[in-house]
Amino acid sequence: MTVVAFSDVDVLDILVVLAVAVTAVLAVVIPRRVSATIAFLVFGLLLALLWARVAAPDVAIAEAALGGGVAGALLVDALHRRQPDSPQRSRRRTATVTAVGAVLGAVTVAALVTVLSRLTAEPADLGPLALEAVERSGVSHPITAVLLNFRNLDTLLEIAVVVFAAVGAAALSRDRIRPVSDPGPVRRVIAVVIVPALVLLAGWLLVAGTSEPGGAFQAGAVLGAALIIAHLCGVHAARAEGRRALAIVVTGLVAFIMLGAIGLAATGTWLALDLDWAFAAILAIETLLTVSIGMALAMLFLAAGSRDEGSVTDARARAAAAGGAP
Amino acid sequence: MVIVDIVVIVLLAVGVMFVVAGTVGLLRFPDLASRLHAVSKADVLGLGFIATALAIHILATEPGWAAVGVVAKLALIWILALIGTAANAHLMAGSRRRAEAERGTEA
Amino acid sequence: MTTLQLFLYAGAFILVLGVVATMLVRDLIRRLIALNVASGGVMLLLLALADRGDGEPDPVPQALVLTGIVVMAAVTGIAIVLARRVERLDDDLEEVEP
Amino acid sequence: MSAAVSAALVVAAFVLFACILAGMWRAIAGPSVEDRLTAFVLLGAGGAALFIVLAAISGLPALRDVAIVVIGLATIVAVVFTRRSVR
Repeated sequence: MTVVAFSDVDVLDILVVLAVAVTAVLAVVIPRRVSATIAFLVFGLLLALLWARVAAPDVAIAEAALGGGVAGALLVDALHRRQPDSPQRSRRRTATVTAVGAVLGAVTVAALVTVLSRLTAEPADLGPLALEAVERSGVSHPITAVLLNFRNLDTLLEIAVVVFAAVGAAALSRDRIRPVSDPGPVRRVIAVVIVPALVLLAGWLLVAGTSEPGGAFQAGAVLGAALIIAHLCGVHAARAEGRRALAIVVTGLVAFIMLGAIGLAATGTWLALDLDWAFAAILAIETLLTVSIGMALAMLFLAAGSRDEGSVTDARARAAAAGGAP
Repeated sequence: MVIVDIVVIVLLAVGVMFVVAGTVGLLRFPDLASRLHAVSKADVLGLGFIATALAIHILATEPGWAAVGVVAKLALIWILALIGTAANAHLMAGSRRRAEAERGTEA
Repeated sequence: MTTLQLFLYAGAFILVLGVVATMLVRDLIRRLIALNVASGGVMLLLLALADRGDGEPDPVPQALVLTGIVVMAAVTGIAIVLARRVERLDDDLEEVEP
Repeated sequence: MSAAVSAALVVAAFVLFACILAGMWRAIAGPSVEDRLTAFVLLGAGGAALFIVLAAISGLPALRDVAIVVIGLATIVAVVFTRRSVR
């Protein structure tokens, strides 16, 4: 076995990869939920950094917007729940299971590394093909062209997943996070300054997506986070629940299916876009998707939000309220 | 040209120094309030210096409307950082104070 | 070792780490975090493969990863709702038969 | 870009990255949940600084958008975590 030599690797790349791997281990190994969640949030931020290093700024924006936004909010909100005691099992059995898992994992990593080391450094054929076809897609940013023209069936199904997740979560959960009635000065400032800035940012990402990194997913993620912040800062107009929100969420999916039907009528192929109106169609469907994704993510958060009767914090809060404390 | 470079490097160094100071405060200060005090001020000031350095740098190297757009983005980042970090510090400190008050009534 | 290999091996490690932890960890929220870590590993593999060669990165895997991130957020949301119901069910059971 | 400035940018990126990693210590050591979350939330400022420096180094202007997203969403963790203390 030869000595590993990093002759032509950027030092920053090595450091970022190491940091990502260490935070991944921490997020998985630490037994307390709070610490594991924080380690995972830092893992997300470092992943965004890593995506910047592998020339994927689109993914970096999406990671920052979802990992630090909606997904982070979901996990941080779950921190308020009482962590159930881990079932009492014999220490010996736990150690055995962990050891077997570690060995099997090591074998799998070795096998994967063996396969991956045979890969050539030559790019796959599909990439140049897609890059070449971008000028016939209606937009100039390759990733948007792939998402909303070449492979828009994937995107359609993805929207379906998001819509079903939002509807399913709303159906499964009986209670919702209630809007804040008296937000207080700090939250009012956030509602007045940060929320409009985030909505503006979502709009900018949406429009920028046709020619540079950005697009409906990033814009939708930012919009979803903005809706959550607005809801928790006393903006009643932005409630992502009830029939109105559901209608907005479903609109994106229905519009996408209709676009497919229009493509079938106009060009003879399901979901195909004609170059004459491709730009307008992509921008229109992206706008609807942004609103739909944002609303769906906010709905997910409101449904997943815990108002657990059994939680320690709530019990303490109720006791304090009963005692007349502020 | 050389003067611009020196200005950029000095601003960058000052900014990084403030961020380092904020991080040291986060690690070394004894309680939540003083840690919040250290980080919410020093880190944002450092970010401001770094953003100023990069703005001067881009205006000097690639003058034009694109550079003005970049400067506007950098300014937006700093304004968002000013408001967001201050709001965060308030929310966290308030949350801790209320938790302590409740613990006091329970005891 | 090249940058590509560094990223690929790290991606394989993070993927397997996440999958093994998803199977071994008992706490539902932590299991969800492990699943998210595994998805991070997959994304690193795909994006490292997309950035092979000297030219522009391959947009197809990048678009795949973008789709994956959004789907993963939706999965996380619905899994948290389910975890909450399961935990409440466990609590109720404990109350009935202590 | 002159050599001195680009070298300074690279050094700045390394130091900022070191600060982010050092801040993780507070996230792990705690002691209270607020301490841990504060460490993460305030990494937002350091992370945004790192992203704008990287944008200047690597010539990927989209990294400035990442910085705006990071700093714009930095409040959400605190807002969500403290939502119970508002009545």
